[in-house]
Amino acid sequence: MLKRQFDYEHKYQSLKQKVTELRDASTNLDINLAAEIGEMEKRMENLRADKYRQLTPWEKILLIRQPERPTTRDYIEYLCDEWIELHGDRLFGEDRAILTGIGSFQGRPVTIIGHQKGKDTKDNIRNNFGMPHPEGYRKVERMLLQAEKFKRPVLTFIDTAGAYPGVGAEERGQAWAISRVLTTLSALKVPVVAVITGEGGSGGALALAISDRLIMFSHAVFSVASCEACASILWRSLDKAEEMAAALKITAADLLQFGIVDEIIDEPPGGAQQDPDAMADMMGASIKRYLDELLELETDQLLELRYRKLRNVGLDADF
Amino acid sequence: MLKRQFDYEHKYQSLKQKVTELRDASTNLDINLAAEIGEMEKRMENLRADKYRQLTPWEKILLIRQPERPTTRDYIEYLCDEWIELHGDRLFGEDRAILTGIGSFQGRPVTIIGHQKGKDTKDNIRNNFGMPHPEGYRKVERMLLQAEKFKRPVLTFIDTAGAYPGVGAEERGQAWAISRVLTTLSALKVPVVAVITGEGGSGGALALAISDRLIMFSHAVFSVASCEACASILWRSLDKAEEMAAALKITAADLLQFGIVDEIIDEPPGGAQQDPDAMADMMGASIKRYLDELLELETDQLLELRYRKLRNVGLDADF
Amino acid sequence: MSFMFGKKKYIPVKLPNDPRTGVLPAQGQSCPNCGVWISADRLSADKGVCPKCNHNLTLSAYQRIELLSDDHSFEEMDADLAAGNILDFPDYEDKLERARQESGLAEAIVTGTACIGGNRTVLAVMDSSFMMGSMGVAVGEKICRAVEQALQLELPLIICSTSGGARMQEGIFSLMQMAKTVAVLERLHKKGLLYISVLTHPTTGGVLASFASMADIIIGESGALLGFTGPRVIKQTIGERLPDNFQRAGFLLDHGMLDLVVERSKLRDTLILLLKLHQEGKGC
Amino acid sequence: MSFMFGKKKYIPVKLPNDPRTGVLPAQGQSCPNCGVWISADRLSADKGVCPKCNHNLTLSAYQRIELLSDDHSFEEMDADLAAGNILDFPDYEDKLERARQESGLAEAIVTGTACIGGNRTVLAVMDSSFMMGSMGVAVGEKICRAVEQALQLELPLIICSTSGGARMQEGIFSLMQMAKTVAVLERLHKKGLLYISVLTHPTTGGVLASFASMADIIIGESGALLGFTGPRVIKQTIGERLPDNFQRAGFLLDHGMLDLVVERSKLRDTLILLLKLHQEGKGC
Ligand SMILES: [Zn+2]
Ligand SMILES: [Zn+2]
Repeated sequence: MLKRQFDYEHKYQSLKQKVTELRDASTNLDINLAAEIGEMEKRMENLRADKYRQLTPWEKILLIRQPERPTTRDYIEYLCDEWIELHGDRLFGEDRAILTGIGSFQGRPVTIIGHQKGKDTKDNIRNNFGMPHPEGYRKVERMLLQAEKFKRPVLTFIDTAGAYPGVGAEERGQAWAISRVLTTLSALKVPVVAVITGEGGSGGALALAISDRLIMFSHAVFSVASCEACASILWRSLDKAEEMAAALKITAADLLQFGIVDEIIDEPPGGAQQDPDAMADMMGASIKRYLDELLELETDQLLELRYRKLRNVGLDADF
Repeated sequence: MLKRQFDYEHKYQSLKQKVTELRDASTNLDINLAAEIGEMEKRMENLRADKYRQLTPWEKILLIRQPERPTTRDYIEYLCDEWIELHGDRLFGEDRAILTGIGSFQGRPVTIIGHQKGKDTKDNIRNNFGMPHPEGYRKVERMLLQAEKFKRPVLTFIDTAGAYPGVGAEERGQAWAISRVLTTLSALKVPVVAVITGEGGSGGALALAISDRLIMFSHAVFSVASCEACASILWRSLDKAEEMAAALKITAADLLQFGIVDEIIDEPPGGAQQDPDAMADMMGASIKRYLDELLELETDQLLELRYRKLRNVGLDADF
Repeated sequence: MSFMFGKKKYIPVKLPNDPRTGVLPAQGQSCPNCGVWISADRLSADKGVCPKCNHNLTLSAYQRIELLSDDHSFEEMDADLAAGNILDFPDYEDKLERARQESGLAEAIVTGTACIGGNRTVLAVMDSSFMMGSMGVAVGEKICRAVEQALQLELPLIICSTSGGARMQEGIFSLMQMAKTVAVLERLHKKGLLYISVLTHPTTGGVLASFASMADIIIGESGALLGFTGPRVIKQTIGERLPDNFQRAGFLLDHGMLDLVVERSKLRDTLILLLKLHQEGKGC
Repeated sequence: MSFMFGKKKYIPVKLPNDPRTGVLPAQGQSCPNCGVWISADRLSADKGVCPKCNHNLTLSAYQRIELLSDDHSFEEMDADLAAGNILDFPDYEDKLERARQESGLAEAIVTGTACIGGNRTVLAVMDSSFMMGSMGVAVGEKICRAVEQALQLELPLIICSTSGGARMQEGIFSLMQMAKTVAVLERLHKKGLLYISVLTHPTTGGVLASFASMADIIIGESGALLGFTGPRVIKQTIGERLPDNFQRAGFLLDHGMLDLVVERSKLRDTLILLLKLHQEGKGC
């Protein structure tokens, strides 16, 4: 049976609570177990850290889908001194599954684009669970061209199960909208730094991931399609999603090895949700470093490097 | 009471029929009235020609709204050796109120864009009576950019009561769609020749009329808004539409005098509907002459001239 | 050509005692939305926003300039550039004269340079008390000159629109302003300069279908009616039932046409933030 | 890198006796739409269109090349460029081997130069008999080389797609082909060269969301199913009732996504006309 929830952290916290209770009880009874309990706690913490170091790809997927996971908006608000959200594709609608705006990042104006999941059910319905429609991608397109006009670097945050698979999305040309964003990003005349903070699901994620530098959180994944879909299509069994998650090589470590990702930002035990501010700080430092590098380049050089990166992806792999 | 139909031609043809009957009857009776009847016919024809030379603006409006009036498709098929219609805005829909495609005009590939009214009720419903939605203007935008890419001159044919005033049109940004076409045409790097063949109604017509050369059929009109609307808004009386048609100065002669139109193509008595081929021939000759001139220009020069034309419109008028 | 360049003169903007500010009467007025009586002082303090229902009362151009710009920073351009009766349209001169008397303006738009939170800008503001803010040759020309000023000084441009559409009395010349204004704006765009369009109640017709919708950032003032065709005409011609909130700023935001809907009280701060995020230090 | 450049060799295209043409069996077959039996001769003569119901039967890449191009004009490129098991994905080698045996192709696409009505073009045709026409590294690479060939020779490019989407067995590398193909196509576009995309049944997923929809002119073969997400998945995940004709070529035309829907019998002539209208005399 396929595991559907990653409840390790919850169980760990209960256990920890029990240890605390034990400490309190022993103190009340005037029985000094401080040394033993201290040892126990140290050991627990080490085991927890080990657990998170050894998460399976499927456990990572379950972890990053948890609603406590920080969203794009959380990171933007932490990273930017000031920022303003801008809306709309000027064509059909406003898609709240993608957040766009302009922020001041380390004193430098940047265009910011990211998938936006909800924090609760109501929020998630409003944001369509972070699964964009074509109008979301067309808003992105508009914001990218504006970033180019004003010579603003672009930051993107990727966290989506994928583009929305619905009737309206097909009617309004989901495929057309995505291919345009891919095209525009491939030749955009300003630096683009992308961060996969959670789920990187298929073309809907890729559309925001074309960049000069790609950063990935250590528990984030980036996959050609959902492991569930791949398992049911290739292996005719949804229950094999866990096995598929391993076969597809979707983790940050895999992608770093493949040369697709440039840097991994380590998440604390329990994941980014345990310390969003620390994650944002580390991410901010990386982004700053990359922007400083990229802004040194001439536009032609920047474009040629990005083009080479895209053109040669996978070509030096051994096959 | 406002005249709603221009039935002169119909009545004239009845009268002519009666003269023919008279001739037949007299011949059968062996009474030779040939000379008298010939005189009568000549006089009738002169009076008809006078009538059409002196049409009031309102009569022109009624004349050009007649369903027998040739449409953009008729002219394209006559003017082009070969042509292919292309569809769609790649965003939302296909709007058959605007026809677009590529044709071979005098051996030269051209992009062709025009309002398309229907020939009958069914056709008119399909074409929404030639009143475009935003997707029509966005299709135009797409075709214009493609013309620029392939360095193809653009021909436009204007014949619309206006952009469609409906809920969906507003929801999808009619104003936004029109302003983009105006902008794109104002700076398009290929020659644009426009022909007002019938109704030039407000912004929905203007969107196809921004050009290097503007040709106008002699009974066509080009108006800031429908005379009916202007009369009811300014004079609170729909019945004053006829008077309004005169006050607004909407005829080809007015616009030539204002310097907005470059050339008038004379329609035969009865209007373009009496001899579409002749109209197409004359129009084709003018278009060719203008394209030959415009293709001589450097792109910068072309754009500067078009810009000056737009920038200075009305400024040397005496007021 | 017979346009007169207005001498660039400093126009001290006062609110609302200056007779030129027009719309907010010195005696106060009832809110057209909820009916509550608002005193003149209150109106002035709240920038014409009803303290009870938050409805935005109409502002004159100068009132809005005062609302948005730093004190005494506005320098008007082309103040006396005005329309003539280009078509000899019946009664147009009388109408113009009446509009001038009532509004204290030469035309339906006021243009100039202004500082907004210390950012120098070119600022153009339409005034609906002048023939419903309709766009004729003079309005189009003033827009174009404002854009050209922004181009020349390399300043951001802000246009606050309110308009019933084309000035029908100027016929085809009025229509052509749509093309003329976007053509000059395209030059601004190609030069990489910022243009923010602020759409206020109501903005319709040829103004919305030209310069007002061709901006980098489009802000709708909350509650404003914005559309190509007015709702009455749509209802009449089509007989369709109109959706709730149809053509209101929030509706347009949901339909992807606006970047932001902003309450009047936050408009200045929003502009300041946007200018700051776009500017590389063109202070005043 | 370990790709092998295929020697540019002339491949004589035969229809349908060549074993490499695969799909139309020598014995004839029943129409999958109306069930009528169609003889092999008839199938060949009608280019795989059912004489009774006009249904388009699946064509192999070589069959479509023969359908579209002038006799013996096709010169294949990169014929033996093939995928490897880049992720060590379970059973992928076996699957590839089986696909090669069954289709007679090294990969799911055939690329080369061809004359079409006397117009020289670069022509790429996908083949759904090879792992559903899925796009992995080799398909992406062959597309890119075809585009680069068009760039170098300044020729128009025609790509006929049929694809179930990404080659899942190549994981993230498969996904990246979307970006890679559009990046190189953008160079074609900037150089002002023509690219016509012909979408045939079925074209979905990553192929449609990348190179297949980034063309100057997009033609749908009549009746083809075209979409980002397949209809089965949409129905399952969403539980929405699907509109009639959903995702069929005609549906997409009505929704503005296609320039043209063309019947197979008219496809060649349509391409010839389009090439003629775009070309300045690059004959064969
Ligand atoms: Zn109130
Ligand atoms: Zn059949």
